[in-house]
Amino acid sequence: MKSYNSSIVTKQGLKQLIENILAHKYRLLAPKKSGEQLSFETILRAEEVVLNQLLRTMTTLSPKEVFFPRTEPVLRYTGQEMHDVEPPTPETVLFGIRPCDARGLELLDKVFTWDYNDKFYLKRREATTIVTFACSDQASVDEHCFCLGVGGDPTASSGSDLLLSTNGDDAFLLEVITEKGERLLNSCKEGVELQASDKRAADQLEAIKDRFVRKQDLTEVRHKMPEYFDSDQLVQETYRCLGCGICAMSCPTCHCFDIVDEPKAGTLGEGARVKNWDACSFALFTKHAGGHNPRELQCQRCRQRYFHKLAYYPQKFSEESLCVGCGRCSRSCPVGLDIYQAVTHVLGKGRA
Amino acid sequence: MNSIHEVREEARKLLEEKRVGMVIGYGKGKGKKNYPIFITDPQKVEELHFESDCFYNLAVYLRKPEVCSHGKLAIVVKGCDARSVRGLFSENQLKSEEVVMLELKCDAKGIGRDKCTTCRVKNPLTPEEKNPIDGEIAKILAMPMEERFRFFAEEFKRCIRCYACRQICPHCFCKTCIVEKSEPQWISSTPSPLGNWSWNFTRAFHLIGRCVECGECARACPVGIRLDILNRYLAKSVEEKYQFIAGMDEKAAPPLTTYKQNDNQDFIR
Amino acid sequence: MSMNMNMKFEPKIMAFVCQWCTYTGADLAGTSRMQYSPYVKIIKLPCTGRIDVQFIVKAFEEGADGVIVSGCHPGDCHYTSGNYYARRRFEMFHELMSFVGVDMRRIQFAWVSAAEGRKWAELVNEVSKRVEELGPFNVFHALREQANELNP
Amino acid sequence: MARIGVFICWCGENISRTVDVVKVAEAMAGVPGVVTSVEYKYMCSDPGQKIMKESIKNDALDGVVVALCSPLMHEKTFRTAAEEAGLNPFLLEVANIREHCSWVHENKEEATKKAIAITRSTVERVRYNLQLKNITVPITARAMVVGGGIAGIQAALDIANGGHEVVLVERTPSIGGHMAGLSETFPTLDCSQCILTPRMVEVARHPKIKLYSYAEVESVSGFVGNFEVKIRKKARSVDTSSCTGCGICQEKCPQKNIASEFEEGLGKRKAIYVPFPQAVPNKPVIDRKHCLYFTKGKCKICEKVCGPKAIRYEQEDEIVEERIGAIVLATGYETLPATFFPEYGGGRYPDVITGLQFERLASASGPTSGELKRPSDGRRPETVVFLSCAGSRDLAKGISYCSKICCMYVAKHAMLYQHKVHGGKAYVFYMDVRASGKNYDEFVRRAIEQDKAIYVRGRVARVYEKEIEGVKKLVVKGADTLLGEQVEIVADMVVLASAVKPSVGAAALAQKVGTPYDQHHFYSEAHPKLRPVESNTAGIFLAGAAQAPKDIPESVADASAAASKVQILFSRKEMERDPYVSMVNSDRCFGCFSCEAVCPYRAISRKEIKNRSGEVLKVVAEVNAGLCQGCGGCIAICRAKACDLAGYTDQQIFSAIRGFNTTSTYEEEVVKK
Repeated sequence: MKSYNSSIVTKQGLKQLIENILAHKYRLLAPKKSGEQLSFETILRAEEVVLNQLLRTMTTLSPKEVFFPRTEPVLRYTGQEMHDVEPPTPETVLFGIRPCDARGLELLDKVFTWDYNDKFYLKRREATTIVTFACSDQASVDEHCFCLGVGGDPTASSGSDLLLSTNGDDAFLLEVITEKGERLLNSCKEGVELQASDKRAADQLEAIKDRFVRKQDLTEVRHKMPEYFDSDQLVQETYRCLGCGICAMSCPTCHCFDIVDEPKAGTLGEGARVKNWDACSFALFTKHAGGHNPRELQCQRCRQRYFHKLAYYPQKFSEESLCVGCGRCSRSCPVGLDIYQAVTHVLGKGRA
Repeated sequence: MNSIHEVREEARKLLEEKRVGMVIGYGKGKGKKNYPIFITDPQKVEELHFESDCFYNLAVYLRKPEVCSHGKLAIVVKGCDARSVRGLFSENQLKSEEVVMLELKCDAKGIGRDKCTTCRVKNPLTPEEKNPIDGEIAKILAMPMEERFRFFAEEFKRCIRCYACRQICPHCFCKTCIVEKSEPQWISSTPSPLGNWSWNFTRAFHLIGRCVECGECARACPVGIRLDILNRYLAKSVEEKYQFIAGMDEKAAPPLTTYKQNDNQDFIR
Repeated sequence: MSMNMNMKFEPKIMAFVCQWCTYTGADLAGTSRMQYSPYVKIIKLPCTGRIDVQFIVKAFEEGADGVIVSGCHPGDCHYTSGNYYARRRFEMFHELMSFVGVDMRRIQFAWVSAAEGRKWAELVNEVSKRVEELGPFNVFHALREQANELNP
Repeated sequence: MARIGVFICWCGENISRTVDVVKVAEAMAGVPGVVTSVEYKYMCSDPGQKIMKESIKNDALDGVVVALCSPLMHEKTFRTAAEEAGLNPFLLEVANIREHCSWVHENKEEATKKAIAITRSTVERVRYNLQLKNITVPITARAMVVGGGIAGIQAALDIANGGHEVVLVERTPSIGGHMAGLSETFPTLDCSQCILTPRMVEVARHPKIKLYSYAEVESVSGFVGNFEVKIRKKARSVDTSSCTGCGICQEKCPQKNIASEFEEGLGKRKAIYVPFPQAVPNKPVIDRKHCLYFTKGKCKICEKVCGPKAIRYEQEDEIVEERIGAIVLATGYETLPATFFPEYGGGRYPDVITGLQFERLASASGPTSGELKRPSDGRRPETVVFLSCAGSRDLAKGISYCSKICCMYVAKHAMLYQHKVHGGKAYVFYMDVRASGKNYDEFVRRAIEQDKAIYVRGRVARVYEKEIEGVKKLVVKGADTLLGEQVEIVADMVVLASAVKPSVGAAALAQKVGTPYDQHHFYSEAHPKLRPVESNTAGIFLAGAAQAPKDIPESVADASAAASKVQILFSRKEMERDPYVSMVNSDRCFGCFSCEAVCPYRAISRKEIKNRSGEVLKVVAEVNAGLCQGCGGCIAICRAKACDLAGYTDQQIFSAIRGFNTTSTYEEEVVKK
């Protein structure tokens, strides 16, 4: 890792940078409004990137989809023959993700490499340069955000190749974090006015911290979690869970998938084995072929998700929890479930 | 019942006299949005709460095994939820003697969306006569066929198959959904444009004559698919064609499980 | 759908028919040597009451450009009431299909009795001609193509 | 991997003329899982079947597709052959490439392509065919005959004499039907009652026959061999077990001016009455509409005079249930009333009567003791005009058919008239004379030649009344089409041979038992030539004029035929049925019971699923395979796809759809070659 290297870039300069990225035939993905949602879409024209919007609103779904799509084939078959599938890996710039999302990718890296190197994920990771936007805007942090409580930081650079943050009204601070980031910047900085700076996004951290409603630290929770495995309180907290998969599907780190064979419509004997997103909150997730379901009740399934995030993953991989505190699950939950609130309630550390 | 106070009083009595094992209602965190609560202790009925943004259709909880294990249940219902409960009675999912409905008038301010502007059961006991004109439906009907197709195909394409629409719907009570059935797999479980079309089409079809237009599916959908328009349109058709409104009369047979010899057949050659 | 540059469009039309009336009616058209369009292919079912709307959706998923559903006239059902239930189901299916923008000229419901070989032949010709004129069901085929592209 | 054999038939030139069967065979040979694909000139011939049978054995096939004519022709043939070769017959499917392909298309390339698609789809389907076994159902060897006319009596006696129990249900207070009211019968002129009443008595005495008179079928459920019938015994207001049939009640009843149904309105009866002296059972019934006690609350004379105290005013309709294995419908006919013919003065002039009324006038037991008298004034009719085809073959009257019996009975009436009124004149207006039975034409000739009946070919335009010398006469105006002139006959009486139609309620009964009927409400036979006394519903048989107009010998022949069909059915303890029945996966079922609502056979019941400690976990649907007829309505309505239909499973249909819509490039290449 290179020591930091920051510059100030104007709004116009940033736009130029985006145009250059497009001109260099990178596939550019950035948050874009589709319907009422903000989601990562392929950008064809620079003006499709609305900076104000992406600074203020978090995408409904996380950017994990860029690396771990909701569906992708892992092999194809024609009659009796099977063929390997190579994931399409165009050189990609993923623009405008949040520091929590970037951190989520680092957590996912461990999952997809610990015993088997998942080429689909890894090749996409390799081909993608990540330009993160720190949560430096007044409206970047909302009442669901709690990255600080799970070891995150709204200005953190880990997982990013380039880090953007606001710098006054019409300018941004651009930090080069990795060589990959530097390569991108070097190849695309033509006509972009960069003014060297000694500032860092992290300088704003203290000010941003004040905007957080949820400041409870959950990092130590993993040691306590096992005591609460059979807790009635936890059952109470999650009683209203209906078992949809919104939390898992919008989560930047949930990574369970189902493998199904999809016959190719309109053909016989052709098809693909595909990997589809799955969720531990689905009733069928653990249902055995014989009909037994070890997680018979919805609160057990909900508990699984919480424990996986806050206890099992830290035990297995690191001291970090698998939750990055982006708040997407509680923002989208149709019955207002909230991992932060549930855990803080149960552990008696106070209310949100 | 006229006020939440009466509901609380009734709930307390029901619990104290052990006539029900659990009361399902709305609660409220400090300064927070409301959310479903489940009360078994008569001392806690004060937690019951009701105001105009209590949009949840609590009837969905009546089919959860952990809720049902409490024996007889009492449930706080608005007009649309009461329709759901009656619908569940009519489809043999609940016995009417096992559920006490605590009905409340709903003024539905602030919930937004067409769900409430077209609602006709704000007062659960005296439904209004006619469905108000539905602008969203009119907008679709004004489109030429191909445009309509594209509109819905684009809506459905976004579907990520989280199945929140299904899970939040009191009437999607199949233990295993058709999409989870293989051999044959009528509907692909992969979130792709084709399977998504069939899935959303089929769900709408399965709700014909059963949907109570509570709009929860559209509210729950994380990618904002306008499922409510489909369901409201079908409910309107069912009413026009078969003079049937789902969940109004628990004794009435759902329209697709019955027939009249002189049913319309203009569309049949 | 099968179409290529030099070939004329040959629509794929699937017919779901009941075995007592329409299937036998189609047999009668055969024994009477009535000539009709070759694009319609029959799947025999016991009764129109057996016909799930899933069959029709699946037919389109697999590339059909049109669908015929046919069975006994009201009152003639071998099972007394299967076609009455089917009639309601298809009426609502019709409602939903047209609301989501499927051109209902591609789907024809008909009553064809065992004695109506002529009507069967006419029905097949009429639907074939209509679907030929409408052309391939491109909006739907596009969904399939997109799905297949997604999983190349 | 499947091992499927495909056998394609040329059907001589019938298929091969427009379908290139060699190409079809070649295309199928390339389909995964198809281990043999051959064509043969006549697959249904013995050598053809042998090819298939040997292949089943030698190639160890586990699925067979025969591509040939309609399955209605040869499915059975090939399934039997497959079974002989050791393959479960239900693993064989027919691809219909003749009726649905070669015979309806001219272009060989198109027809070949379609034949390939049909066969391919069938191959895809057969992969998922299940090994099925016919279902056996027990048979209750007990018949119900509905209708106690001559057809019902004959059927009941034949079945009972064959050793099986019979339940005979008659709507009126007595059996006997129309035949009991006839005077004499053609072509022998023997007395109707003389030949019928011994049969009626035999019914009454027969130990195997249980007679419900004054009763109607309330409902029928179940299926062949296992019907559950509910019979409504209408309240007779008389306890038939204590009543001795002495007749004193009838004698003393003060209500005496009620038109007698048995006398076709020409005679009177009391409010408590036995319809006719030879009635079976010979027990009275109170007509509550006319009884003074029931209408005015006073009288009770019958109760007072009844020695054995058998009067029961408080009696109510009673529903009895019977388990029945087969049903014979012999509900007979009625004729159009005179009032149906205002142009002939029917209903306006009392001397315009129907053929059945004439039977009563001519009957020795009738209201005039067999003397011919005009209903209006009791005078002997010197001139009588008989109109045949009154209503029959008359589209304006809504009746397209010939009532069949009229030509003969009109001749009989003319004869009887001549025998009773010597020197009287009998005119017969006719369209055609249809007398095609044994000794029938001779009988008509006798009426014309010996008894001098005057036959006028033509139709009558109208009949009107005219007073001549103080006597009201009927003027009949018509045309003699043979002479081409108008005729006008001044008559004393006009007899209408009015059209025969099914009894009132025939259609309602057909709906109760679930059997089809035609536009005129005559019951439909399963096949007009080969199965004339069977209905399309298994276990329901037809006899007599309920199926079409019939005379007595035909009705009796029908009845015996139906009885023999019943006895064939009863000759086995159980019968085999094809196995196409619905089945429920109770794991997927969540008990909405939509299936129960749409099942036409009440074949769905509710089953409780319990855990080991006996708690009910859920209630699910269960199919009674005996009741299920395999329509599949339950499956289409089931959202969870918890039920499925053996022989037509979702998986089979799914695969057939996929098979149809897919043409592999290989197959396309074969066609192009």
